[in-house]
Amino acid sequence: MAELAGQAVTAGTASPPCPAGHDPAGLYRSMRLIREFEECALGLVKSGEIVGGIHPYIGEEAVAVGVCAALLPGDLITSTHRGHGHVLAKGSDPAAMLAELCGRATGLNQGRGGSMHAADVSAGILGANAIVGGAAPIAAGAAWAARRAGSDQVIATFFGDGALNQGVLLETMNLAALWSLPVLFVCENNGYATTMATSGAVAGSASGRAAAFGMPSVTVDGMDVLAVLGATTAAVARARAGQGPTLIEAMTYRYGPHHTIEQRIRLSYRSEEEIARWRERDPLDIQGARLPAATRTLIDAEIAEVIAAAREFARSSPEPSPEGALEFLYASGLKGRGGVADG
Amino acid sequence: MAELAGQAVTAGTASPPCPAGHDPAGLYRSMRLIREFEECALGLVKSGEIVGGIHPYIGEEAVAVGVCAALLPGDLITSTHRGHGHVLAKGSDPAAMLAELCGRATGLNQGRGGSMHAADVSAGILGANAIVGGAAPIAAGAAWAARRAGSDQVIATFFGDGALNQGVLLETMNLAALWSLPVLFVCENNGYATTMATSGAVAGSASGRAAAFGMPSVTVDGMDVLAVLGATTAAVARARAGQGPTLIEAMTYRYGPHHTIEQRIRLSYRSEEEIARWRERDPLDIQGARLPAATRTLIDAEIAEVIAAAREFARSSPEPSPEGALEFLYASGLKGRGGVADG
Amino acid sequence: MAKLSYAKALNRALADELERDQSVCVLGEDVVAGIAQFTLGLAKRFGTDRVIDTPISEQAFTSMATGAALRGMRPVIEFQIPSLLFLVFEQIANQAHKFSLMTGGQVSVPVTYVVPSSGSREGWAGQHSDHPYSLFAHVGVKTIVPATPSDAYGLLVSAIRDDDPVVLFAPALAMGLREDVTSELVPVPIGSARVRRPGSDVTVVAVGHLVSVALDVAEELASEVSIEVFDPRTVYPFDWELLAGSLERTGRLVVIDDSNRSCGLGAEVLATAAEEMHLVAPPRRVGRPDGAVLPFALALDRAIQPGHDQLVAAIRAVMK
Amino acid sequence: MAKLSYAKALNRALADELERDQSVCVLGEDVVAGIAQFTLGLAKRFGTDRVIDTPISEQAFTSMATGAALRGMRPVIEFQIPSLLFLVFEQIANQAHKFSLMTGGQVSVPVTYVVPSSGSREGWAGQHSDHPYSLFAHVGVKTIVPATPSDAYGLLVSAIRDDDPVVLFAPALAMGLREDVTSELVPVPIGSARVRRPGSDVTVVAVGHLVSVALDVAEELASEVSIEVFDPRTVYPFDWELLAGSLERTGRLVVIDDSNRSCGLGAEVLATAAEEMHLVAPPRRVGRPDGAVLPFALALDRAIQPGHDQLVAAIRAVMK
Ligand SMILES: Cc1ncc(C[n+]2csc(CCOP(=O)(O)OP(=O)(O)O)c2C)c(N)n1
Ligand SMILES: Cc1ncc(C[n+]2csc(CCOP(=O)(O)OP(=O)(O)O)c2C)c(N)n1
Ligand SMILES: [Mg+2]
Ligand SMILES: [Mg+2]
Repeated sequence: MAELAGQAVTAGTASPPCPAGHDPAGLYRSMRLIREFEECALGLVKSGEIVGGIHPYIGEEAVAVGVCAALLPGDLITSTHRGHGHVLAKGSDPAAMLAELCGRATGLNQGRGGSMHAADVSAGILGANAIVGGAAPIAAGAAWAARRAGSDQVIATFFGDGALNQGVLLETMNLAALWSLPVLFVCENNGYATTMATSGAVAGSASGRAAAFGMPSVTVDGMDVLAVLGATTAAVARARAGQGPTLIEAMTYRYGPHHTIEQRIRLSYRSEEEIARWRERDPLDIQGARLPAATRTLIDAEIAEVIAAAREFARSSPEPSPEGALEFLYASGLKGRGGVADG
Repeated sequence: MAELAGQAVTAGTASPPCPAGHDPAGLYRSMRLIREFEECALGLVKSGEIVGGIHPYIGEEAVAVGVCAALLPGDLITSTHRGHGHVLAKGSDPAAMLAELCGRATGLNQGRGGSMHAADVSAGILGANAIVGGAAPIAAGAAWAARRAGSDQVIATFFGDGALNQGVLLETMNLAALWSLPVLFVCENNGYATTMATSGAVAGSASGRAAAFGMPSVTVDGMDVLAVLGATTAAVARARAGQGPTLIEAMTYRYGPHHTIEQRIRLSYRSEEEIARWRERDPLDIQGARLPAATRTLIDAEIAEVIAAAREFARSSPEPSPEGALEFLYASGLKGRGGVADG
Repeated sequence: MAKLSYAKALNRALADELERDQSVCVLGEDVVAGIAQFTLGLAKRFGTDRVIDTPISEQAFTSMATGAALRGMRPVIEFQIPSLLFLVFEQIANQAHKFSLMTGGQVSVPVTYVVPSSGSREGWAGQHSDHPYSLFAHVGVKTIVPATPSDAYGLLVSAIRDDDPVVLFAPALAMGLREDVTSELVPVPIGSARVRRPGSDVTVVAVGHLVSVALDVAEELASEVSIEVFDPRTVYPFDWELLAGSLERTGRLVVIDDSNRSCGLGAEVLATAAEEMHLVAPPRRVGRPDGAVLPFALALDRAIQPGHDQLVAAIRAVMK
Repeated sequence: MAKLSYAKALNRALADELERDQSVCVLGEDVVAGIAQFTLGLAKRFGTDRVIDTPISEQAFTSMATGAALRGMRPVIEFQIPSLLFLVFEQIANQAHKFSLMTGGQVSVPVTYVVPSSGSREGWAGQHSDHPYSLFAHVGVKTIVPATPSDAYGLLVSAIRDDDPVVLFAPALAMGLREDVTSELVPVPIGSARVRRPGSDVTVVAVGHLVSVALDVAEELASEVSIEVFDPRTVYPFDWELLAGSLERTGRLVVIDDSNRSCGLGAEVLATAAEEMHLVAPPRRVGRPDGAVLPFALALDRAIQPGHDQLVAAIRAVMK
């Protein structure tokens, strides 16, 4: 793994990768951005400025950053309910993302999507998806369209360990393998689907599922961004060369609750010791240790400013007007009838 | 395989298996019954006495018979759109089955189900299912209920190669493996899903799918009833002992059209030579050759009579009365409103 | 007697039925932890072989419940979000619902599907905020939307004991309701509606959490118009007889319900009333717009949901 | 000009759009062989990279079409049986339909779903005989049920060019229809209905294959009552304006359609008419019973389907 990862870091910098870059500081910076963004968002949930809560990504930053750093700016991703990290790693503006979470007109989706539906097509983000497993076939379809258009675009579709038991994901793996589609199936195995431990839900394994469809797979340390970057770089090369999909299983952990609602309920599906054990291998520390201390301090300070500015932007942005509640419902412009009969 | 099969034929006759028996003549008899039943049904489709057509099972008889012969009378099965063979092999009355196909009140389902929904709960048949992959989770649920009730019942769920790409089947395999359910997943791989060759639809393989969930699998010659019986007997023993599910892939072939409608369309998805090649290994001939010629003749004659009587029974049976069209719609007896407002 | 919350009523119904009948079990995601409230404490009391956590395989476990029901069990399935009913529509509408007729009455499928917190929960946006009970009313699966804690209890008990599949929607906006329970909790028959407040000028059919809204409006407009608040409780089968009686008196009809307008429950009630019942003025319905997708931002989400002001306007319109 | 069959009209629409626009493609099971008629000959003409056989993975390929549409393609998906729409309800109602709003208009999802031979085909029984267009009208996905070959052509062309998801149902009982095509085949706008026969006493809204039935009845009862036959063509969005005009003249309404009664299209038409339009007598609808599951035996299957006799009775009832 280390071998692979080592290769990757030095390879392929001819065209600039997005947006973390392959350089150690860039990777760290991107992870720090996600961490601080999430901390900020948690505060805004607490203050009621983000309505409905979020699924925090804290602890899993190396996965999003490692995967997205292996992609080119023109490549694509789809994301999940726990999607802030993916969106930021792929290069969306954190201010517009935060504005989206706050339901502002300046948000990525003009306040229509929120945490679970953030999309930024201009940055190659075809949308978070609130349905477990729901994005994978959409990603495969986009990959299929890209191939038909003669493009060498690659698409990474993120999903959790819980999605490994969702039929549509398995159907999609079959189709992607069958048609050699340039899809990276990125399984963020954080050990749990809400309160359900992976071992209680998954017979066999993630890699076994890939093998079922003749698809290569690799399991990596999801706390080490270089490991993720290395594995992904290899998979991207295969996909771009027309050799089809790869499953990347990143072993990772979420430090926080499944969803901020969980903070209101006492749950005991995992131990404090387990959380502490994973925190010892914090992805930011692992990558941070590879940098001069001064660089790290500089980046941290820079990110603090970026996030403060983002918060300021979100807070000061206007809310969308209720008259426009049904805007965008039909791309064709059709206006359906309202909920009450006229006259 | 022959080894396994050989074992099976001599083993386990302590409690009488149903209904073919493990004896060579019984197995042949059961296959002959299915073959003649299907020929008869094809005639009734032609004459219009069976409305809508059927999916003929001719060529695949060894699978249904081999599997069902390994089960006890109290065991269960679920079936498919191509289900006549399963229903007969499990022991339903051919006359009541034929009456069902003809839409008669004396049919297994009182004429409510027809070819694709034949059910006979008293014989352990929880129903054919018209939705590809649709029966597998129902079978798993029945197996789960049996286990909870302390029974050692086993359930075999039949499906085609086409179902290997249906999400719900894969979800079910995971659950059955996870919960060690006494389910036999019987894949009748006849090389095609309608006009789609297996190789054009299935990345990987059937056994690879089982392996994905840590489930053992076996691929057998589906034209040799002893091979099927042997493999199934081993799987049944495992299931009854609480060791969980097995996938049995039986390599087989349908001689006829996917559905009788196909006879009206010119299709060219497979060659005459291919059909001829498979016909050379006819399951009835393979098993018939293991019997004294006289025995075979006797059985053939007996079956001819059984089928003639079944046809007579079906033809002379009354049709259900249209007033009862919505009978059984709600088990609770609820009567919904008709399609037209009263008064 | 104590205040009973809606969530607790569902929980108690389940506990009572698990206690009473060994064939009852509960399946779903995170039901052991009870994160949707509904199953809190049940795994501890009844064991994890009767309250069972499933993988995220809704299609498989929904049809597994069908299979288990065919063998004598009475499974209750919890879905975490209303739109999961889209995902298992095949398994409910085309499998569970059809087994009895297709087999000529050989079997029944007594499965109960429960969606705690259905409809919009603030901030859950497009894919988690539907309230699709009309879909089940259309295919003919028994469908319940209780408005009060005691009805939630009584209807869930009846659903579990019913020999057919039944879907129960617990509206997010009702989950927090509390009720003074003065008498014993009892089963409530499926298919029986209830007049929550008698009135003589207009019948307001209100569904689920909107019953409270209708009662408030009735009170508020009391000096202006006498409003009868009609709670169907079961949206399929609907209690047409009771409605006909109400309209016989009032002759005016407004329906307020939280489903999309086109082909929703409101349409059914208006259509049946127009066909068969006494109406002296054009009826009105209040619901979500055609094809509604709830936007995330709170003000937009609220703009799309039926509520107080629209109801007042609709009542005034039918009184004109 | 030649007689054009309904099936051939669909086939020609597809061929013309495949020809005209490289972003159009067709996906489905056995579409290369064309066993459902609809795609006959297309693979040969356009190649198997534009007319593509899929594995039996409806959920995956339905959402793949969404993904491809997000990247500029205009896929057409064929489903072999109407109930497969249950299986992909999540993918259409909760994904494809919602992308435009949820993304704040960043994308559109121009996918067309076609079900050739929907509704009962004799002998296909419970799980293959539904006609679930009302479900899509409820969630707000554009939904078309053409009654004639030229409309089948024109509406399919419009559906493919439309920027939103569109479901087209080709009723089994219409697939054999033939029409003298005297002028060029042209696109028919989605959402525009058509009066098939003018009349002054009663408006009969008939959907799909039931338009022919309504025309026959109109002819048959011509001496008794003047019947206007109204073909909505698009069931969502419905052409309310044209209907209001028709009822302005007739004041009487009967709807005949092949979906279940409760919360079906008939309910929507009656409800909207009762709310907003001119009615001088209680309207009536003719459809399938509540919760209908079609039994296999032919006489039973037919007993449940709406048809001639019920329509005559309903017309006489509204004329009383
Ligand atoms: C199909 C579906 N089922 C259930 C849910 C409710 N739900 C949301 S997130 C989640 C757990 C997902 O676990 P996993 O895939 O491991 O991702 P993680 O939350 O661990 O990142 C569940 C059950 C859903 N959104 N979609
Ligand atoms: C989910 C689903 N998709 C499509 C169909 C239409 N259909 C009926 S049988 C069939 C082919 C099934 O092939 P296979 O599973 O290999 O069984 P076989 O017919 O070869 O026995 C198809 C596509 C269906 N009934 N259900
Ligand atoms: Mg997880
Ligand atoms: Mg096959």
